[in-house]
Amino acid sequence: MIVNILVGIGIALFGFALQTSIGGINRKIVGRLQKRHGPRWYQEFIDIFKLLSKRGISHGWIYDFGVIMALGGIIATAMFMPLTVDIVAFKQFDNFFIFVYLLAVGMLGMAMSASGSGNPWASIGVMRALTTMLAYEVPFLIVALTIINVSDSSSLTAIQAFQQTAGNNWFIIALPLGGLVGVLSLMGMLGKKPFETYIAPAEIASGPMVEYGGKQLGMLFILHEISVFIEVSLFVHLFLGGASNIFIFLIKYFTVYTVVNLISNVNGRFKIDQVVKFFYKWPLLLAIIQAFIAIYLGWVI
Amino acid sequence: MANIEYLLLFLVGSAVISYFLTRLNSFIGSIFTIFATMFVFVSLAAYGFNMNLDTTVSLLPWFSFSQTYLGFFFVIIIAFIYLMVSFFHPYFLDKYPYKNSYNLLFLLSLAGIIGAFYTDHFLQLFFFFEMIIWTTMFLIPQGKSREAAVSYFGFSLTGSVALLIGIFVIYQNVGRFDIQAGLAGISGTTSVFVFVLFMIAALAKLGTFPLHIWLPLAHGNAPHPFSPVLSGALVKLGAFIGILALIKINPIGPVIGAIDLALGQYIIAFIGSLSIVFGTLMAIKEDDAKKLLAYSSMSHGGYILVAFSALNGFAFAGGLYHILAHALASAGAFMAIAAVARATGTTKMKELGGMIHKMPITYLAYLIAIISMAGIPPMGGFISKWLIFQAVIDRGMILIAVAVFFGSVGSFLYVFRPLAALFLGQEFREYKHVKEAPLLMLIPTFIIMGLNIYTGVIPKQIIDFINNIIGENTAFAPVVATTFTVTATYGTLNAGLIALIFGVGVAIAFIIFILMKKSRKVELMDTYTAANFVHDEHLLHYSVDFYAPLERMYEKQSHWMKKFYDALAHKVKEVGKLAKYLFMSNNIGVTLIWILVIIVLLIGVVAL
Amino acid sequence: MKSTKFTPVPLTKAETDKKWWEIGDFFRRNSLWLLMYCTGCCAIELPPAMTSAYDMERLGMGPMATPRQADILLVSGYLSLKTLRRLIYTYEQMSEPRYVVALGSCPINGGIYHDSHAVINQLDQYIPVDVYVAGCMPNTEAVMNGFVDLMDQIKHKRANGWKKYHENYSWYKANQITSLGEVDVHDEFHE
Amino acid sequence: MSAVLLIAIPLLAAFISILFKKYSIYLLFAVTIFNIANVFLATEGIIIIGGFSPPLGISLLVDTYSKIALLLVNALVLVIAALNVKAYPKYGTILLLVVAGLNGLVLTNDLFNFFVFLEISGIAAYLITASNKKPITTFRYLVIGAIGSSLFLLGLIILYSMFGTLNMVDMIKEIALNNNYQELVLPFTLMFIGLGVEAKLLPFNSWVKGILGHSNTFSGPMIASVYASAMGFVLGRFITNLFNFEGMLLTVVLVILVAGIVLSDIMAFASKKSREILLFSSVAQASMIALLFVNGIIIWAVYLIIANALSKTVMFMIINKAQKDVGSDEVKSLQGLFANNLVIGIIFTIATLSVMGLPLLVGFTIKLNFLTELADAGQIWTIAFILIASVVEGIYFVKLLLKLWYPEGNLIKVNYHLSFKLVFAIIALALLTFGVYQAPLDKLDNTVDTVMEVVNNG
Amino acid sequence: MIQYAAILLFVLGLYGIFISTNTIKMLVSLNILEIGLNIFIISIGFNYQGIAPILSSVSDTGLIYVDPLPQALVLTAIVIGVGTTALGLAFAKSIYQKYQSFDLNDMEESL
Repeated sequence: MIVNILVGIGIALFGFALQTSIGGINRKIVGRLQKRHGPRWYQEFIDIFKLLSKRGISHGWIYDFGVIMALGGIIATAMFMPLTVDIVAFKQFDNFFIFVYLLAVGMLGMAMSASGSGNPWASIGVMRALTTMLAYEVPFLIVALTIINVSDSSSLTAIQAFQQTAGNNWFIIALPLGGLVGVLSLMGMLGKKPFETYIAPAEIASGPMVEYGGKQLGMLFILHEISVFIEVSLFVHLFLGGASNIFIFLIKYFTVYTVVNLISNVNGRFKIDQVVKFFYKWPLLLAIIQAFIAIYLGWVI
Repeated sequence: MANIEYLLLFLVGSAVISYFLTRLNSFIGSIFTIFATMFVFVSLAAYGFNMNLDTTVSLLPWFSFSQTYLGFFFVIIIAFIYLMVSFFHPYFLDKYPYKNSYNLLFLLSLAGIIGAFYTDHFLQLFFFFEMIIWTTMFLIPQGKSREAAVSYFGFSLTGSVALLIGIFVIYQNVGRFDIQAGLAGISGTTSVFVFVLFMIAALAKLGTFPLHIWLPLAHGNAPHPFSPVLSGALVKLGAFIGILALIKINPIGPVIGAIDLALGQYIIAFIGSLSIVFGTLMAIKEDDAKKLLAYSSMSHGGYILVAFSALNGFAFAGGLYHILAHALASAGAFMAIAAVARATGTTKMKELGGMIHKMPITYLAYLIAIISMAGIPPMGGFISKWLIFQAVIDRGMILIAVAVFFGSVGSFLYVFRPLAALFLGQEFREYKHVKEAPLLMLIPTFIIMGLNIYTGVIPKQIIDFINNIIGENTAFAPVVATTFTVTATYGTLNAGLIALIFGVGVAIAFIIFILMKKSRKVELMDTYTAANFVHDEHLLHYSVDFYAPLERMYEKQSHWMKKFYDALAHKVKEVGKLAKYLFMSNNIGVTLIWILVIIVLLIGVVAL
Repeated sequence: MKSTKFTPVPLTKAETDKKWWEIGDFFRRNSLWLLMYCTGCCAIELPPAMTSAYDMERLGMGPMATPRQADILLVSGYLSLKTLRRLIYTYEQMSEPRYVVALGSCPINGGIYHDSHAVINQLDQYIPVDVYVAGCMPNTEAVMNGFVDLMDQIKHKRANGWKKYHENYSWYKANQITSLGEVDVHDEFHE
Repeated sequence: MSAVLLIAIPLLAAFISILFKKYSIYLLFAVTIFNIANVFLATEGIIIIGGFSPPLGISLLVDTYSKIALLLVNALVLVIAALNVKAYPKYGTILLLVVAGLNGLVLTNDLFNFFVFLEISGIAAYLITASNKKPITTFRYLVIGAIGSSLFLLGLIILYSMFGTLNMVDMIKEIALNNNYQELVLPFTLMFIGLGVEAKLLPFNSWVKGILGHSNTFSGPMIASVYASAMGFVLGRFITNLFNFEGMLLTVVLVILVAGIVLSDIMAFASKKSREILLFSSVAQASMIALLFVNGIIIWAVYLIIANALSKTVMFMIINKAQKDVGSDEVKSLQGLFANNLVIGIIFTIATLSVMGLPLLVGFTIKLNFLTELADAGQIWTIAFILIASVVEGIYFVKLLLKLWYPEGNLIKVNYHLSFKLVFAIIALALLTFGVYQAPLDKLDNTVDTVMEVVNNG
Repeated sequence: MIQYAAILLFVLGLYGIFISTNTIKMLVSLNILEIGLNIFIISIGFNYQGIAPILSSVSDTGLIYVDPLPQALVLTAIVIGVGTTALGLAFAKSIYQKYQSFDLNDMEESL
């Protein structure tokens, strides 16, 4: 058990390191895209450690407690995440729903802490984040339903194994419409443009994070990196056949994150109700059609 | 005293005693009520779990009782909620106009509930149902609104009338009022008919779409300590009827091939999912914290319906688990709101803020309750939702799944709103004097907190008991569970592990937090305002129209159902006026015409 | 015979703190986030500094939305009495360590507005300024140079404005009150 | 003692009381008490008057059914008169007439004699309603009542011309022999309508609104409970023994009655005046009683009559007293009536809940039992309609109750005399007791028979 | 034949009540109705060529009597009718005293 937990912590740490590096690399890529030099690839590490080293403020116990709960929830979620078919802390307990709902604990903690800061922009940001979540989560869950139904398991390792079995395609190919929905939902999850309404620095002063500085903000950055890791690896495992070894995982992970980031960088930002309308119009429709096709008609490529 | 009859008589007797004690002194009367409720709960818990209650009848010869696991499951939950709520009475009763009768009616309604779940006779079931309705109906108007009681009574009565008609249809076909025999004895079109009638009753009691109007009204306006009972306990009566209809009657009808489910069940699941969506959207929009929770009850009622109509062992277990989890969660949430309302005198979110600084324990109780309500681990709501999801996915009910997932995500939105607007945010100056709830009120708060976590971490005992119910009432396979895990179609959920890992994560986060430099403590008002000086904390509190961008999208549609029922009442009134005009005319001639019409009609009909 | 074994010299707490502080300084100077308090014309120099021409991000710098998150308070241009009050408020909200960079000649001596009754002539009378970038207006290279200077100062532990503010708080406060006057009624119309 | 005295004594006393106007009310008390005692002592069976053997002459029929009716009527008259002894002292003579008329109605075995008593009690009723001080409504009642009894007389004469007898027992036998129901439709219809006018059945009862809508503590309970219950009993006797509706006639009558229940409840739902709500509820109850008789559920109909009479006495008296003191019977202006009158409030609530048929009260037992019997008879649609109407009924009564319990603004002041409270409390207690302890009700079940059974069994 | 006349009177009475709004006229119509009814009752007992049903020493075999019972009934009915009419007139008078009118339409508002 202890070993498993240590493996889990290792995965969480790995996820943090991985996403922070890839995040930095992506900043560089975006810089190059904009004909800039761009920051160093380890810039994100510097940012986080700088924030942790500063002396921030506290708005009372819930402000601190929320951050701890948020980071704790996210770390816990990451500990369940399989990296490959074999590298997983808790075999057969890596249930898909854990990732969706344990992630929510983290989100709830963060939202609580943000609202606890007493800043209206924080609450507005939380409101937008939750609204966006309402938008992207449902189509994504419908696609996940299709995947679970088709692969007959909700364990992520089992879903990976299913895709890696000879004769089965990756789900992004097997369920093309679902794959499309998955990409869109992933962008929503990651808060990438055009769905980044809840950060909106110029509009609501970075939303939930408006009051954070110092170590609390540093912890939120860690939280953000790990949650991106969780979301992207979830996509990798669900749609891209997972990974049989760690290099494949790295390649897939890097590709997914970079592609999403590139797409996001050529987009503007939706209004909040546009986000909701968008997700409930096309992705949901596609997801339902995909589910019908896959479950009732059995047409899985 | 483990005889149901004695328990009932004891409750009725203590109801009368409590009336006089409360008349003497409301505190003493309420303490007496606590002990009476506790006695009943303890007796039930001590003997009921193993079906050791004595069901013989000696003093009430026209009643007959039998015990079932299903009935006990409901009874113990409801009695527990009653017990928890009774701790609130000493602090609330003095505010109510007819406080003397409060404890009386409270205990009487508990007697009704115990009777309802232990009887094996349909007419007695109806007897106890009606008793519950009218006793509780007189409790509700002691709160804020009389209309609420009327609408509660109207819808409940509609439900019980449907139930009664169903009972008589059964009686006509079977010739007996015995519940088990009656449910088993019907078939064919009759069973469809009874199914529909029972489902109307279930929908009305459960407060699900389209019979949900009473729910926010009653929950929102009931006396504060009674709202937890309504939401945690009384709506579950509908679930009980739902089980009778969906599982026991289970009429044979056309089957939808793709999902291998009878059409009737699918329709109910669809109604349940409508209820989920409707409840979620309305809860998101609601400003009154209690009404918001009421709409959440509506959406959870939808979950329960979906679970029971999926006709699957996991779903059934999930539904029952959800009943327990939601009872605990909503009781916890309503009790927290009640504690706040006691301190501040309002439940409107736009009038409240920053209560956490004054009432941290109440806040924690609310937090834990909503975590369970939103189905987030490590609370009970997660396990039940997880089981329901398994069943929905297993059946491939896509459209239902859309609603189920929507409600699940939407519940984050609405449960968060009271958290942010009522407990968090700026601390209002008008509530500077407010204190944490008194110790007696914190006792149930702590117990419910503990149970919310218990149900979410150690599912074994509960699942075992549910397996008994499954074995007793259905042919489904029992759910496999070890101390910490539950296994369903698509994998195993280790609730204990999740809680443990969550603890580890929090520990890590806490270590990071504690290692770093200590923060500078600042006032709540010292917050980023783009360098503006704001001195009124109300201006810095974002709570009105919290989800405005989302609400705008369905603002126009949100009143449709209410308008429909208003129009219905209006139409009935108009029919009444027309009838008055036709029959109750001041002109004798009109009566003469009627007499002639009747004569001609009778003779004409007979002559033909 | 000298032992080859490495024996760690036990450090005192002050020394440990110093070491940590130096490590912290490395991170801080490589990740300077700006809060731009742009009331004057010098602000026009910032877009080229941020975008591809000079690319501030390569130094790890970037704009931030709120004072809580920022390290540098970038004052560009003149300050009137009304804006000064808000500047001080903002400065006090920032997390420590915090640095102030003043652009242009206005914060130094009032610039072309030096004789206005409503304009503050010397910013460092009210809050400590770590780096001045002189010029009316300074060109972008100068601005970037100012930031590099600040990094240098941090490296050599000379960017101690925020400590000075704590140490001489009463002096700063007195200056603030003399110029701005006491506020009797605390609401948003009087301050 | 002979049952004849039940009619003769009050009639005689009525004449005597004209001489002693002041003491007429006390005479009434004496007579009713005597009557009540007499009911217990009276021998059952057919009582011949004037020595003519049954088909000829007038005879009375005393059985359990009529005894219950007599007991109820006399007791209620006594109670109502006693409670109104201060407010309406001059009605002794009329009340004696009422007692004579209603006792006669219940007892008589002769159809024409029945008509006479109908008219006597009718005239007494018109006089009672004169105390409303609304002569127009009374006049209207009179005209409609007269038309009704004329129709009844017409029907009865047709029957006479067909069978040549006026004796009810004889007539029943003849009808059973004749066995041609088609021919009997017209007289039965006419008689049903004639009785329906008096018994407040729906399309024939436009007088009710005027009379009960302006009633007082005296006329309200008199018309709504005493007359209603007596007419209920009489209607029951006719429906179960003489009419024996069958075929299409049965269907049409059922439809009329069910429509009466539903429509009256809906009318009550649409009303804003407390007295109107009560009166429409009485109308619904009257239709319900008739419906039960039509379906042959005699015993529960009898209980329903009794329960309804008791509850309605209480309700009408409480509301009418409040109306008198407040000056309006709008529910709005009576809001918070019970805030100061706790006991009265509880009693009114119990009575209302009993009428609504909620458990722990006798109304529930009755409702459940007759519904069961209806189910036995296969009348599932009737059950459905009754229950749907009961939803509407429940809603308007609850609305009324809550309005009366919870004050809004100024508290209104209404004082109830202790005697009111006492009597009402006894009635409420009775409703409660029989609701909880229903064994005695079941016991009586077998003793109420139809006339023919009485005759055959001697 | 007489029965048709009686029914006609009866219906006429109903019609009178139906159309009139005047209390006195209504009472008159009521009386017409009752007279129609009474005639009808009498006609029931009528036998063609029947003699008065009086017991006498003459042997009564083969004789047809009119039915005496309806006549007795009619007497009672008439009395009752008179009583009702008197009461109705009394009410009409009190209506008049209260509203100065016999016409019910005039006091429609007062209800």
